[in-house]
Amino acid sequence: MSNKYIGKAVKRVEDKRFITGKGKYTDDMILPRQTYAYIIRSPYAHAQVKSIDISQALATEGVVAVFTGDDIAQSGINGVPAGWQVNFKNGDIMKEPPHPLLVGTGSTVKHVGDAVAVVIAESKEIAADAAELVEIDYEVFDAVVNPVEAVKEGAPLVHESAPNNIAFDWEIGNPKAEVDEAIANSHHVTSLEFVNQRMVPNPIEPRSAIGHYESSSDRYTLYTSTQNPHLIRLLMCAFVLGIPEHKVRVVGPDVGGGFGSKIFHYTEEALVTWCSKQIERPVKWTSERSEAFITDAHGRDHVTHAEMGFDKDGNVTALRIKTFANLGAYLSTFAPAVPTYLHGTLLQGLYTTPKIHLDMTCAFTHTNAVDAYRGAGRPEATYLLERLMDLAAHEMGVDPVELRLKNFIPPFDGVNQPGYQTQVALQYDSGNYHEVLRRGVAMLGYEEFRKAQAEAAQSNKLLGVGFSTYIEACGIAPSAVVGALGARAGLYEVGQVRVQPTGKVSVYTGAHSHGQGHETTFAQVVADKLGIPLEDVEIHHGDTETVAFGMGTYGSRSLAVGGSAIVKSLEKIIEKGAKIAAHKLEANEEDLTFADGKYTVNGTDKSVAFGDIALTAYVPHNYPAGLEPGLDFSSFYDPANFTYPYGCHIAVVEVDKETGKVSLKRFIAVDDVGNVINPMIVDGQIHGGLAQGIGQALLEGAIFDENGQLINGSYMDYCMPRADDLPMFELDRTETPCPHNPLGVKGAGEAGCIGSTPAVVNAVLDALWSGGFGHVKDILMPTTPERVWRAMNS
Amino acid sequence: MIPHSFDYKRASSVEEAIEILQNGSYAKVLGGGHSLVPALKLRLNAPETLVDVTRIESLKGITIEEGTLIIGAANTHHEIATSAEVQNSLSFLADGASAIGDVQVRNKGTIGGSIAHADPSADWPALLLAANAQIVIQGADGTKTVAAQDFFTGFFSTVLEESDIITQIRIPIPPAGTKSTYQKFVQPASRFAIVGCAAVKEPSGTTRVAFAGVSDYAFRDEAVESASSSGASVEEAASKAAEGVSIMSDHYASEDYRKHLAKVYARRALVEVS
Amino acid sequence: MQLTGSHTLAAPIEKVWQMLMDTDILAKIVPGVSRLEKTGENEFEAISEIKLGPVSGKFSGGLTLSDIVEPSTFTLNVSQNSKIGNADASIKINLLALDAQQTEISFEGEAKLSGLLARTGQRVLSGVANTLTKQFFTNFEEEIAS
Amino acid sequence: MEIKISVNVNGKNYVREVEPRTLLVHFLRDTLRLTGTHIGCDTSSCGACTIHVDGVAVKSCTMLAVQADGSSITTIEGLAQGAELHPLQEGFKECHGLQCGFCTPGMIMTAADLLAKNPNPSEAEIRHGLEGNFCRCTGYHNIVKAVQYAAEKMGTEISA
Repeated sequence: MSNKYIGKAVKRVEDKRFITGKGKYTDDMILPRQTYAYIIRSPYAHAQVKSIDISQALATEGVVAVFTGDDIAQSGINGVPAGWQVNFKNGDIMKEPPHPLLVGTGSTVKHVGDAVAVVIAESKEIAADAAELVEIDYEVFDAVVNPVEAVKEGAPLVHESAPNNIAFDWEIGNPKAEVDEAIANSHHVTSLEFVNQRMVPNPIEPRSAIGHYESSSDRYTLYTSTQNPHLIRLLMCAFVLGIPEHKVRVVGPDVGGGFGSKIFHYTEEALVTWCSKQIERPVKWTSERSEAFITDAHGRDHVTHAEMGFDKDGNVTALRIKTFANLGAYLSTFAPAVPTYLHGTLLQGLYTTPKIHLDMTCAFTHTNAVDAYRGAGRPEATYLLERLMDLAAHEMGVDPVELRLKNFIPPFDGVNQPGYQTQVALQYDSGNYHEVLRRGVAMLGYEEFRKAQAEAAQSNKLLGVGFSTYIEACGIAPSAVVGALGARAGLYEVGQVRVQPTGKVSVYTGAHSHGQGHETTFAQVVADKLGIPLEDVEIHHGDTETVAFGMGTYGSRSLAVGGSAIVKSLEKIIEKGAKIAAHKLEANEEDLTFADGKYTVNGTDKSVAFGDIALTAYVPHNYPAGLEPGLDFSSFYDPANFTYPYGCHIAVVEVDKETGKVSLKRFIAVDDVGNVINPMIVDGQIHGGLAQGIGQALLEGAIFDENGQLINGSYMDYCMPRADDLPMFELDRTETPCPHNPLGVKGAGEAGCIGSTPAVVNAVLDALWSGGFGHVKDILMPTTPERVWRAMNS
Repeated sequence: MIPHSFDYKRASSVEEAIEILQNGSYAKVLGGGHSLVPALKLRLNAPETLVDVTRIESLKGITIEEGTLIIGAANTHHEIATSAEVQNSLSFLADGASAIGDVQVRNKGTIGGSIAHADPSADWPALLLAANAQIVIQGADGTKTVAAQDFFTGFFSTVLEESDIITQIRIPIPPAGTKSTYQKFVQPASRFAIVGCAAVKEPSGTTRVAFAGVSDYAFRDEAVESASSSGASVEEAASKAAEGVSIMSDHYASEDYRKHLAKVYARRALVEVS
Repeated sequence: MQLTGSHTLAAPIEKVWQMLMDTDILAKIVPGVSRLEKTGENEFEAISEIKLGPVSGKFSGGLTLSDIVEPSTFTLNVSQNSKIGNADASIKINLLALDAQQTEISFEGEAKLSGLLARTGQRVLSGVANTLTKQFFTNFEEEIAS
Repeated sequence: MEIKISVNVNGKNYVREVEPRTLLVHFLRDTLRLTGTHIGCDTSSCGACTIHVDGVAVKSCTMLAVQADGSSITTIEGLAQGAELHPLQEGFKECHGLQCGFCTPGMIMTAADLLAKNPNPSEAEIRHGLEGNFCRCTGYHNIVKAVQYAAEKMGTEISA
């Protein structure tokens, strides 16, 4: 079978609507009789709501309703739970105080932005004006924002039910004593204390939700800018509002970016749904940007002390880590999984480290919830390993490339050689780690670079190169495995393929595209597998009413899991089609071959086209006995393992010695994401990930003051990469197929964001080291000009 | 993103604008709106009336008369950046104008609006100080001309009275051979200056150096100027920058770092004009 | 936001102290305060209006004096609320007689901002602090001179 | 108190009564239902709302609808000539210059202003010209290529 589309840079079919301004995002919709919600939020991080006076607001013309937490509590609603349960080391149950939709009188708000009341009005102007008339009296308490401070004796408590603000603690790896011993016996130990700062995901579309209750049918529709409509429906119905699922439709229409922050079930989704029932009118809430900063879940926020031991030949002997992870004020949907199973399990990296131990403490603080942000846990693991690698090379006076090559796991394909069993639970699928680094180094022109660097070291513009190699666990994941680890949902995916009578194909996937191009990539797979034109395939996603079920898009899982589900259905279609073809061709099924859109009797020119089969399936006048009409299959695909993309990222920076300003000069990325269906889209995913990873290294980071105020909560203060902060990226790839899914794909969405951050920071340090500042071990991210300048002048 | 309610009045002449401003309600002059409208959207301000002056013909145009460059207050940054008159007579003003904000801001924001607003980190105040500009103000009591040096009085503060309108900025065209520059260290999020240093050096040696972003308001740095004018080395003159002024600090640039940058940027600017 | 400053006033320490303890005068010299009404022993209700560049906000709340040691020190606690954010400040004020006619007044404290002001105003906060400090001393000098 | 304004949007005249406080972007989205112009921030920073007013790119979130009275406005919906895409629209598709599509209309409108002023920009000029627009998806690499594609195509069309 020849592939017409797979592996080709097919232009995206979804682009037409976006480039002509006809995309349909949640806030673009205005439903008949729609009302507008304005949510009143706490200006304090920790305070008791003493009283709320809504009388003036209620009396305002055009105000439809005002609700407070007392109203919500009266209807028996507890709040939003986490979607994952990770228990304490000693077996105690995770502390999981629910996140109330609105904080009622007498209760305490737990972060700036915690919702206290909602004003619903005929227009957004009236809602905003009336919101100012709601009088709320608070008693303000001390707050705690840092996870290390939070778990100290006497710190202000976020939840009374969580002593010392510990949600849970956790460990993974080899027995601690073994690791301690290996560290103690090491020839050299590189140790580093560092912070993986808090990131604000900042999709450019702010979140929006419209709840629409229709009393005529007693049904609800929720339109929401989400990455996974089915999970929202499941959580909202079963755990929050107690509505039967078949009465609820959740639609995630066009979504303007997510990067993790739109995976989670947010209180506002349940709130507008609930409010809509109360007033029997649609209720729309759209976040403003300054509101998004204090309500969207943030990412990262680890404080870590790590030690890596080496023998006298430079082989890694052990890795010992103590990390405090900040989970914010409430447990968001994936929050418990991110610092644990998505992070601790990646600490093997690409290295043969024989002894690893991570001790993790997960803390509540008076800040926004912290949850998955592009990469989710894996960037934290990679940052830790790769910073230690470059620092160790510097300390031991060896080349950072050589040190990595020496310690890499040898190549294995997962078929002829077994998968690689790590010290931290995972079994890698396949990889040739040496190759990506060798290619990257060749693209860099390493020797010439070091010459140029030596020359630059005499000037005011220092040059530095930083290396990073990474592996990630994607395509989550086997349901049984994640279930054992505490997930409260399965992590399979659903793919339905409906062949229409004329041979056109409608595909329904539980994956959700918010920029990833599923409508194109999935169609490429379907078109090639069925041998039909791309235009004859349409991909549907994002609507619980049309898609049987789904787990949404995150963790670079869509193609590996969602695509595989579609392939399973395609196999069923082709198999059933063969029965019909055999009947039509008067041949045995076993003697048929399906290729290029037709069934052919082996060794003859007798064939029947797929379109004919489709028509016959729906007009079964002359049809195999006992076979059901129709050609429509649905499959649930539950993967056998995670997939493991990996790669090598190299950054070249210039540091202005006078100002400390870092300019990114080059960025090289050699990634292996398994087989590639659409190289254009894969490159685009890598580009975007790189920009976000580079943003973390150079520009971004949420800053909370000690009172819990986010002091850079607007685009005037929170720095993100703009076009002129970045160079053109230099990309290459290797393709090592994933051995355990039918497409051989591994996932590309997060890769760029995982490897790039340490590459850039390593490059900044390398520049400083070359300029005579060899004593500098770390610079806090983002490496702002002032921080770099201070490091040079410390 | 919803401002409080206000009245909107579009003035067709400066006189009409002044009359509206005098009628007693809390009124704000609306130029390009790129300082005011963001504040209104966040409800950080709630004027009762906005007086739009951008369609007053007399506030437009860029001309040269008798050795003076005259810029109407309602000209946008983009119009100034691309004006042949400005580029040919005082190119650093064009460079400075094109370093403001971003393309869209430059297309809409006006010089009059910017200097009336007197943001400590805005570029125009420093540029006009170094250019020795005069600001023409029309008010209830007639027209007056104020030197840039006297115009900016403090943090977001100017000599403007509540019913004053800036009509023109008048800049003497310096003698041939004068060199000028604007060097800006930009805050990557806001695009405002962390440090902006405008420098003009005339053939006689007379040097004017002004800073944006460093202190509570833009200022001429007389210590640097006198050192430079009297023939001190660039290094030595630059080392005197930003001494004795109160220095701003924020999460992006602390007080001592900003002071250090002022010296670096003073040197870079002086190198350009020497 | 840290608030510190010191200034020498041309008045004897007793006079400076008296002025600081006089509600009417305090209302005049604290920048932005438009009204100060006594609600209890060393407790006042304060209304203020801050106009700084693009920002203009009306605030209201309480003002209390504590830890009073005549004539050398007291603490000024200000709690002001508005729709764009709240400010809570605690400022320790010290007086030192330099000679019979000159008094050094210094203060040290912290203001906590919340809400939109805290979130969007960082770029100019130090300027606000400097400016309010300057205004305070200028107002004080004017009041002494009057 | 509402004020009557008249504007030409994408070649069509509209007369509407608006509150003075109505932002131009809200007027376009809510009143005229042209939802291709997006809102991404509240500090005039992100550029998602960029449109052309009287031929130049402006942020429609930082302009009042009343300020646009008498103006000619072009939004993303009005950029194509009938079925024929504008070279920038084509470039964004050909070069994969968009992913989620949310910043795209503003990005295209800004790029159109750039190419009107500078038909043959360098890479650095393109990057500088887009400094008022955030894209969180693409890393800008393919956006730069899309603008280069359009510049080349428009150049060829002019010389042809």
